Amino acid sequence: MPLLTIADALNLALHQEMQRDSRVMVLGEDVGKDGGVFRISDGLIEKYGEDRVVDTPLAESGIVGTSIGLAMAGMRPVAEIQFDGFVYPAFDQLICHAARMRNRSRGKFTCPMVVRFPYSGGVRALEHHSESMEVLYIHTPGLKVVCPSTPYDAKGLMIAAIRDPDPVIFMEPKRLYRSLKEDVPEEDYIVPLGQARVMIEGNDVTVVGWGSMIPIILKAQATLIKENISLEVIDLRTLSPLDTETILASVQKTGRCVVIHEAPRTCGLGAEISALLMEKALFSLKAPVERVTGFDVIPPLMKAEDYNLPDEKRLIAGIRKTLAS
Amino acid sequence: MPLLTIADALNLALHQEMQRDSRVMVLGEDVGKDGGVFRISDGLIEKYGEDRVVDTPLAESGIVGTSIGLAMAGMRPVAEIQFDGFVYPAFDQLICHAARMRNRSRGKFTCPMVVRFPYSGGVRALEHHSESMEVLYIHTPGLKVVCPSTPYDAKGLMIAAIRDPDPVIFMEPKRLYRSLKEDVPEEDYIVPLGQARVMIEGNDVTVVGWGSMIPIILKAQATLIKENISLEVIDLRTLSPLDTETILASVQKTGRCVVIHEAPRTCGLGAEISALLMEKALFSLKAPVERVTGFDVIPPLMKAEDYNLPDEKRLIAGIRKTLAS
Amino acid sequence: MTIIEKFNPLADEMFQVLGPDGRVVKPDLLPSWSDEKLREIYASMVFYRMADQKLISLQRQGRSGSYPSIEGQEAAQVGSGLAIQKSDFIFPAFRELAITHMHGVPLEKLYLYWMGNEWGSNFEANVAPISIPVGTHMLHATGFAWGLKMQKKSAITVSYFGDGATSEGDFYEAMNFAGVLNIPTVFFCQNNQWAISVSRAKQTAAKTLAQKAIACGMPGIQVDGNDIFAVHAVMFEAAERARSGHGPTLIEAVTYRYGNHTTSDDAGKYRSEAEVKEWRKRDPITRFKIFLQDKKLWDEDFEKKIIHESEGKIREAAEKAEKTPIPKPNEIFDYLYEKPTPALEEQKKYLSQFFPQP
Amino acid sequence: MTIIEKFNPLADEMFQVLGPDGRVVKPDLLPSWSDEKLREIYASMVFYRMADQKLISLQRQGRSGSYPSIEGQEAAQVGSGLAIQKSDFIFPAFRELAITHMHGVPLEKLYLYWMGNEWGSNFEANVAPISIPVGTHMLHATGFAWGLKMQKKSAITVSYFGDGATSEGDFYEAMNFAGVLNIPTVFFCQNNQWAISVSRAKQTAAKTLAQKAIACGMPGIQVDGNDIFAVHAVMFEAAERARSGHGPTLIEAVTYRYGNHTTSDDAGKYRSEAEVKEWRKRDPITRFKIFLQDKKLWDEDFEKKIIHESEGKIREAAEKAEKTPIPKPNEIFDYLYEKPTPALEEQKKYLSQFFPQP
Ligand SMILES: Cc1ncc(C[n+]2csc(CCOP(=O)(O)OP(=O)(O)O)c2C)c(N)n1
Ligand SMILES: Cc1ncc(C[n+]2csc(CCOP(=O)(O)OP(=O)(O)O)c2C)c(N)n1
Ligand SMILES: [Mg+2]
Ligand SMILES: [Mg+2]
Repeated sequence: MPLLTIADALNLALHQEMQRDSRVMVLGEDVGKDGGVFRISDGLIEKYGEDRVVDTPLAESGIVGTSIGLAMAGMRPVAEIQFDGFVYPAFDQLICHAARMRNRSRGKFTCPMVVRFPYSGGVRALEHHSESMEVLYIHTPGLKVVCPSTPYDAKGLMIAAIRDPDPVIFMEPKRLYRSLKEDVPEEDYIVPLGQARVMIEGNDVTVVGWGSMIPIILKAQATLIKENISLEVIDLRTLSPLDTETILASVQKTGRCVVIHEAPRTCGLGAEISALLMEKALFSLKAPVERVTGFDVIPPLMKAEDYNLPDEKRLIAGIRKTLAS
Repeated sequence: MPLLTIADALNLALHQEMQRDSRVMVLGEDVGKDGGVFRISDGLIEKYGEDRVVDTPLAESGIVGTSIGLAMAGMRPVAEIQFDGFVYPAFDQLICHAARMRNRSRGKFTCPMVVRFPYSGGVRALEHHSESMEVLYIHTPGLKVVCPSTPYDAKGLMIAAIRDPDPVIFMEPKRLYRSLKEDVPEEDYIVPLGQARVMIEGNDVTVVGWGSMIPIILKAQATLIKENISLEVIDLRTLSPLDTETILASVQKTGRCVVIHEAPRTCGLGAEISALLMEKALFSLKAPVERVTGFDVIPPLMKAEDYNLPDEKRLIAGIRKTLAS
Repeated sequence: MTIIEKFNPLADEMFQVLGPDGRVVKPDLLPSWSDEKLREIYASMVFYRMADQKLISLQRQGRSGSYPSIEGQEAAQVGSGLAIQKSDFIFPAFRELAITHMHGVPLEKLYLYWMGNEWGSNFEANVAPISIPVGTHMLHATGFAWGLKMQKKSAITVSYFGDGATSEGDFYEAMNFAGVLNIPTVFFCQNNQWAISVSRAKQTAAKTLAQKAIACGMPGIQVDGNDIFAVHAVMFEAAERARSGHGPTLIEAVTYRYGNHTTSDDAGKYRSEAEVKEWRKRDPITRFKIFLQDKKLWDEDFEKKIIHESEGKIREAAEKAEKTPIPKPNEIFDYLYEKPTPALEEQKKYLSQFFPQP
Repeated sequence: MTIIEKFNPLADEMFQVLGPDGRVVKPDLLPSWSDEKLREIYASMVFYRMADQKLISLQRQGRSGSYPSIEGQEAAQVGSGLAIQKSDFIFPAFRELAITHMHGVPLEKLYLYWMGNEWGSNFEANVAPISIPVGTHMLHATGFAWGLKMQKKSAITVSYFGDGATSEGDFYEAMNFAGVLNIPTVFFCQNNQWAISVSRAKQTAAKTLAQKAIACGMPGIQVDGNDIFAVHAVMFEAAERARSGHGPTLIEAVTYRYGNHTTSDDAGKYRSEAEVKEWRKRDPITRFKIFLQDKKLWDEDFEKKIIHESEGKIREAAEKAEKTPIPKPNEIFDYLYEKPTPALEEQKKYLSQFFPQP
């Protein structure tokens, strides 16, 4: 099994799916010769040609809107939006059409399509290049939202997303693209959508995160285990639909929960998880569910970026807080 | 004091602010001769002329984008988007620019502007005309979000929003536009942004809502008081920034809380309120905070609309549930 | 393939075959339709005007939701519909009763839709669901046609939209994608002079909407939208251009909306009766009737017969639509995804407490 | 007011005064600039090329974030900047180092911005903040100019953007609003042939970008963007048209990006060195230098002097920018609203635990 980065794993998934299914197309800005600004689509145009790997005009609504049409016609478009902060021009097409076509037509038309983009801060990028606005998509009925944190999951989730019969928002933690490697099977496999993964079992506090926050959780876990504080680490992997069952089972065991995310705090996914635990596990809770999050601010430019990003220190403080009550 | 509907009160506020401040402009689709499809801008064009009351081309991003420029130049644009479901084409301008101009330029440029639109279901309208997606705006740092439920507040909040130095999303509960009347002062007054209102004091359960849900809460209150169940009713009025203090004070008293909203359940504002209470009032809670919400579905067309909309029955069931535990 | 290529959208001309008075302006461009076909086409326009009227009265009686009337736009829709093939795909906006029915959607489905039932959008025909957000669906038509091209199918797509829709950025992006990717699609704009209360002149400084095609390097043509022959000829060419790999075309069909924007609107607030009257003189049905009269293909009996037949069909469609049971509570959850999510299953169960299903 | 009105954007011409070889093509259109002014202008172009290079090397040394070079586009920016007034407002995209500085933003501010500090966008000059989302800020320029018009001010606005930006719906909406509302603004497109790896030809089927103006009923003109005289003449006319109430203009300045898209990009992946070489033959600075040489206004000493002076200014600006303290934690909360919300105050307090402020 080759050792791959997340970027490699995504690239491999795209190659394999384009190979397997001639309906799969890749389109977006600079996805062709350039292979995408993060090289996720590297080599595709050379292999599958300009017809199936398309450098579109610079227009995100156009990219998503035509992908909807392609999907309705029976193709399997994988649209790339170049950065998290540039999905918004396409938001109308996502919420009004991609998410609704099946329901609107009572199943006559569907939108099996993937909209993938890099998200997350921590790479010292320009304004609009460091966002984490997953809630916009999670709160939109009719979309699915996926966010891998490991090369293995990246490949398996991408393949699952491409084969999914419904529109999938695929958020790629850009700061992890090349920061870790792991063995990734050559063969074709899927990681089913909607299933969280208990990465590490533990007894004292459940920590829920996804994407770019996972390495931070793992660091905190390694730090705290030395103090005999044992964390149960859950990587959500799919943000919508949410795997409530896995979270619940864990918190029923540990009685404590911290959710960590980069997104703005107010109305973040952390709030939903807290509310769910309130409803379904209040009497198992030994302490309030703690949220360690980005602030309700605009992602600062690089000099001040770190102020906003949740880190190990803040996570550990949050964990200690739940342990103190 | 004249008896006015919410529609009248909003219209009056616009008239008075245009009269008072020549920087105020009203722009949007059909806001001129037609007076807006709900007649909220009725009479403005006759009084203040075509220069200040502008029927724009049919382009929401254009409406909001030029409003940003107008605001930066020192005008006070009040932009109308015709329906809740048509704000999305302008979402990019809202999140990337209106919400960020002050922060981006460290205060050199600001966007004192109002984007107002009717929201809510219950009027048997077409697809995309019955939405309640306030979370999109609440979760966007840099925006304020306002939602009145009474004629008095409608006028006072609108005046406050127009005079606010920052961009305000003003959501008008369309199904209440003409359904209730109340005395509204002729004079100029504001209802400050960021302050919830305890509409009715009570002891047993705090019910938090806003906009279109308020009459339903009031009905439930009247029903339950006959059983000696006393509700404390909070109308949020401003959804961002949230008046956490008022909610907290009430729940510390009652120990029980139900939040009701039309918006999809997952990651709705109800989740945030529940999470806040988890964090700040867990040990005052006698029962889990209950959410009575729209489902995670696409607002159904009119024949099936009522299935989705929270009503008195569902609210009372939610209240009883918190009382049972 | 000559009309479109010869046309200069900047020359302020409008392509016409049958004048407003019913006299033929360009006899060489008349289609070689049989007398029977001509009479059928006339009958269909009358039928659509009546079917439209029916929905307006159903709405007035509280039996339908608000509805956007097509009265005045029959030739634009029927003329263009006659020029395409059943295997082609139509992407309507919302003011498209005639073309959607003509392309295979049963009338009762369309009535059901306006009555507020999603099953009214479950079309068997090659017609996309009605699209309410103005200007957005031309991107779908472009993408769909792109898909057809990828699949080497010979079908094309046609999107229908209004003058107001041409102000949306999505319209421009759709044309631009279609142009640069050489997509087999036709942009069919029904310029009915009004976008609710906003006149064509307030929508854009461009003299014609047809000239907007120039921005995307494709041909644009303005055609008399109340002239069924002209519309047919232009649409036929545009469709053939698309089908034969020559790319997209923008057609601006100049027509008029006689009625209110929808049944919720009062056009009296923003436009004069005189204007409406002026346009009624160029009525597409009257014009075609005069043409038929001149050919001795029309008489009062014929008119009575088609009115009678139409009434029957329309009554039947309305009855069918009204008899359709309202959706069950479960349905609001069941079509979001192929398989409902756990949260949706939970919510469905919760709702069943309040609306027990039989 | 003759160049723009006489220009036909469909005729495939490009307005030019000074040929690529430095010879004057249209002597009657040369501005009446003094020798001193001509030399100053030359010096400024050299200065900008050096200031640009400096940022690239700062980035390479890890002292700045990624940066989009303007090399090759100096005449487009300087030429247009010379044609407007200090009271006019500039709305830049991101590749506008020269024009923003020229219009009054100190170089150290611009450096500070690219080093990732928001204070680098706190401009005193009549320049809007750098706008990263492609194609979006032309709406602001349009709205701002609309506001100026409402206030009966004589200033105008100019938006700068690239060829890629013309594919965004917002670009079209901005032009359409400007056209129909007769807004005093100029759309200045620097067509540098590439949008990252996407060539101009893949962006649109329109032969010129200038012709896109036709969609919105306004004039569009293609100008040699490497010819400072041509750019100046066209911009001057467009600005005067706007100022005198004649409405907006779209200018397509044909130029080239010699460097990578940004310092994070590798242009070698998608375009040939031969292409770059071809464009270097039409270099705006060399061309202007030849013109000066012919007038005996340039010699090696002059060149050395301006390089020396520029180096000093650039070094100083870089030092100032690098010495600027990094923002304090509080700052990320303090500029969202005029007054921070209670939640922001709480979050600020929480953060101070982790980053104690002096
Ligand atoms: C994106 C969007 N904005 C606003 C509306 C509200 N609206 C419905 S129809 C209409 C006018 C449409 O005008 P036009 O495109 O000319 O079509 P017509 O109604 O004349 O057929 C408007 C503004 C909408 N449906 N979608
Ligand atoms: C809305 C949006 N989409 C994508 C990007 C990423 N991006 C940055 S610059 C660029 C290309 C811009 O090309 P052009 O408009 O020609 O300007 P140039 O870079 O050539 O000056 C892209 C795609 C962005 N910044 N904004
Ligand atoms: Mg119209
Ligand atoms: Mg470019």
